[in-house]
Amino acid sequence: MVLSIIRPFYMAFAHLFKTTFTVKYPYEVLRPSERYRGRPMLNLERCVGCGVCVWICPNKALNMVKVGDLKLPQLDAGRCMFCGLCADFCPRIAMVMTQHYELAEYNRKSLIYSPERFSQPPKQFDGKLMSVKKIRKHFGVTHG
Amino acid sequence: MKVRWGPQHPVSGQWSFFLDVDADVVVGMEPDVGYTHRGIEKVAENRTYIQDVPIVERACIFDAGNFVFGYVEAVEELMGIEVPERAKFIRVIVGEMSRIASHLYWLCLMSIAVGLETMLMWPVNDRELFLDLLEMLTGIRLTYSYFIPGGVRYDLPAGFREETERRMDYFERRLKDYYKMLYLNRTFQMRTKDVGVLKQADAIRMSVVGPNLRGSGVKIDVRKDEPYAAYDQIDFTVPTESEGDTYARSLVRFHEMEQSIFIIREALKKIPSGQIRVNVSPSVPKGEVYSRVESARGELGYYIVSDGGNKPYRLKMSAPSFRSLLSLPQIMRGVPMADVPTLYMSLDLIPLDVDR
Amino acid sequence: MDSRCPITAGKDNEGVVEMTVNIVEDGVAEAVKANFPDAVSEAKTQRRGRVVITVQKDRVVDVALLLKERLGFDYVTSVSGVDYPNRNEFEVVYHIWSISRKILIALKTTVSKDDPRLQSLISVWDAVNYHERETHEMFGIDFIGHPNLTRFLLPEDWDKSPPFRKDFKLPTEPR
Amino acid sequence: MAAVGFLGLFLDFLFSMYFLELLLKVVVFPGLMFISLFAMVVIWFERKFLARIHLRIGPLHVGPMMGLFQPIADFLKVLGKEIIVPSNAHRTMYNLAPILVVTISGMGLAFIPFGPSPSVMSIKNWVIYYTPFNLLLILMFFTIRPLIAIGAGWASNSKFSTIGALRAAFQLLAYEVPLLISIASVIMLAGSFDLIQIVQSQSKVWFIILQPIGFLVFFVAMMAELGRRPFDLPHAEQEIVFGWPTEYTGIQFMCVMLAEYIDLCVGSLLITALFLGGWLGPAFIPPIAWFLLKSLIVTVVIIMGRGVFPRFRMDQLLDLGWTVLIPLALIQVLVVLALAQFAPWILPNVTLGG
Repeated sequence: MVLSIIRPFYMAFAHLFKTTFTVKYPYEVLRPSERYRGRPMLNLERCVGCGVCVWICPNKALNMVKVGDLKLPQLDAGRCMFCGLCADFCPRIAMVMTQHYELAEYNRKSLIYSPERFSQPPKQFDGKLMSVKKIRKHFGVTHG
Repeated sequence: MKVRWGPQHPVSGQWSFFLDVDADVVVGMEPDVGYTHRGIEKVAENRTYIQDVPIVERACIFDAGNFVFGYVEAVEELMGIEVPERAKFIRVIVGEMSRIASHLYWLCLMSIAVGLETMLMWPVNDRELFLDLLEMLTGIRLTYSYFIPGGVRYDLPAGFREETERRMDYFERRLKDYYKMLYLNRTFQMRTKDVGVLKQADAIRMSVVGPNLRGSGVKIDVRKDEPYAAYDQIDFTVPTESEGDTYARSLVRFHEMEQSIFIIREALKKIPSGQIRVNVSPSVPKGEVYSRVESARGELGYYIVSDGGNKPYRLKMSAPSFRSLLSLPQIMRGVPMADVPTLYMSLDLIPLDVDR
Repeated sequence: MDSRCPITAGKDNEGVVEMTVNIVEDGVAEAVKANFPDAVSEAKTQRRGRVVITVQKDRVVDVALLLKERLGFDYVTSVSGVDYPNRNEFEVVYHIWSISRKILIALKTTVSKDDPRLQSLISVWDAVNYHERETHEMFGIDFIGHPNLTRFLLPEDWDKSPPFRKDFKLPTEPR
Repeated sequence: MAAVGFLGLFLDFLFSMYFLELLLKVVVFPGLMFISLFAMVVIWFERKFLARIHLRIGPLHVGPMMGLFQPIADFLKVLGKEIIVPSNAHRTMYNLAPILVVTISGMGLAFIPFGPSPSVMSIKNWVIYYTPFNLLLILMFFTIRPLIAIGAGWASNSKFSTIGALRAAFQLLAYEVPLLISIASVIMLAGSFDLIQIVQSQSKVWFIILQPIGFLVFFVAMMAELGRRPFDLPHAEQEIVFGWPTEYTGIQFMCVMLAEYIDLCVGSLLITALFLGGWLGPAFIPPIAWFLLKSLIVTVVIIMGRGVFPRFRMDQLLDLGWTVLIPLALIQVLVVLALAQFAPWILPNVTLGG
């Protein structure tokens, strides 16, 4: 009985000096895995506007809009659930899933990716680790 | 005194209880569910079979692997196709990882219900091990959309086996820590032993599922009763406890995590090479099927009626938390109010899963 | 207690095994049919471990009692309703598992859409309680004898038709 | 003329060393500034320490030393919150309770001597107000707190507050008894209610060595009095949201939290003074520093309970109090009596039976 009272104290002490799990997120970036399905991206040169992606999308996140003389898919990122079916079903491999996951916007309209914006590749992660001092310098904030 | 427990309460989740409290003793309890009712069964009727894959797993994202598992098993039985052996083993691996992740999440909730924050943080951290592995394999951390009728979407990535072995070894050591910190903790035993006893006869009468049932001494596990995928080729044991109290249910889940590690190791050892997917036609023959899998919370049933089209005519999801919910008012009668969160968490009820 | 035939399934002689292994399932179907020859319109073995029985709606409780008391079906797994607008009727399916025999039985019955009332099985199996409440809510089927057939999953102010009926259309663009 | 005389007296008093010293004491050292600093450091330390046990980092950005000023930032944030009085609440009682609870908790601090110091007064001790019965007064302020809790819980007109208030009353009253009995053996050894006397009588050997059982009982009972995990039933977040202060917001909530940390300070100082030799120690650091150092270590152990134990249930808590702690405390009293009878040379100053 005494052991069952003292053992947790010992366990807690033993964990005091272990490495922490915390990732200081906006400053430290974890690279997603290679297969990570982030925001889909359209390859404008390959897309023929067949509409299979629109047909397969379970959430109706994609719809066709007219661009010039071609109909191209447009993404509503607010409805996308990153299942990747559009990329799987695309017959010309024009739709690919990128590793981009920082998709927050200030309003709903900015969530809509028109074909031009849809086809822009996301910025690359550098995944560098910054110290807190450097962060302050970089971001000019004291409170993260 | 009537106390409304939730939906704005530290441990209530997305539902509420109407508690009838006499001094400090709960004399009656009525769950008020439906805050997250999304009508997934109805939505699924309006989507094709392949589109339903991401839909059904959102019924319970903590255990998405097993929720899709049941669905694809049902659809494949309707289609009458046999999945390649390699896909079966990969499915078992994903299902067991999902089970471990779900049980770890439960462990957090259970420890926060008894008031031990340390054991809230450790399992959350170690859950990342498996979420990362699943991300490496499936591309997404929680809702994988990885199983499709006919097989799985991707093959095992390079280095997956070694990474899994490494993390399993670490996780086994962590499980020992958990056992020492929580299960052997005197105060935890005081809080959970002989609390919320669900007798064997009652458990069957109420038809509770999964670890709750096995904690009452009933040895029902779909993986053994009706082996699906590759579970018939792996010789694991089904942990049971006879007491039926909160501690027994907790212990069953702990031993299930150990068994899951064993199953993943065996599956990685026995996995054959070959195809991972067979091509299937989008439309499904007329008929009906009831498919069962053992999810982390217990038996999950899919009843699918097909009229021969490419959409299910009716999809009924018999969710595990919904079935265990019936026993909650029973075991909450006559306990002090301090045990309400403990009992609620001991059954591992997830409101998302109850409502669907 | 385990009355299952001890033959295990093999890969090369699946057809033969299929015939011998379903003895228990066939026996259950035969037993139900023999006891209620007029009420049971169909009793067949679907596959290994699955039996489907279709019963007239006024005899459901009797058949359920037989299943529970004599044949050992004690573990409720699911209660589902299915809407057939063409036939103007609902089908209510009780899936009951037998722990000792390891068989899942589907007890089916149909009710007319004009008079969707059915005897509740809560007197036989306690566990159908919430399942029947859900089916009542989603399909509008009244279970006679159910003690607490009140609002469960749907919001309190729901005034549209029961949502899982086929005539309830989902809005195409939910926001 | 009387007014002038009075004014003269008052001005004399105002510029006397006595008043300046009192002002210094109330505002700076054992008073406001010290207690605020103590609360800040302890809150920061608690968060960092628990975070390390949890394998987290804890507060990170505000101030030096990885977020030392985080409590200040939290305080400023809470300061900006609206004060909400629930409908049908008893407004007077509701608004009075946070002020009362922080005042009464702070009062206890006025009677704790902080060690010998060069002083203009006759008392060679750093204390705001000296009285030979200071231990009794401190305990009195401890005992008043459940009344405020009941008042605030009742006035809030909230179910969770009421349950929390009743729990607080149960717990605090039940644990007064072992607390007092275990103090009784200390008083018997020291022969005085005066904390200065008690500390002085430990100059040869600390009381924790003479009466380890009494120390254990006092420590556990004090943890329960302070409402620290595993005895934080009055606040049990998972069960009754936040106990009796559930409905408080903004600065009122801050008062309640501050009172809690003042209590923690007073409690650990008491444990140090009664059992750990107070300000006694080798002379390479000043006595006051010894006192604070020891009580900080006690605080750490008290805080650690939060990372180690789940919460008790009410019946188990009362069980522990009545069937384990009180008999143990009584045994300790008997042991002290027996020692005085048969081996008086162990005891520091034998006042029992001559």
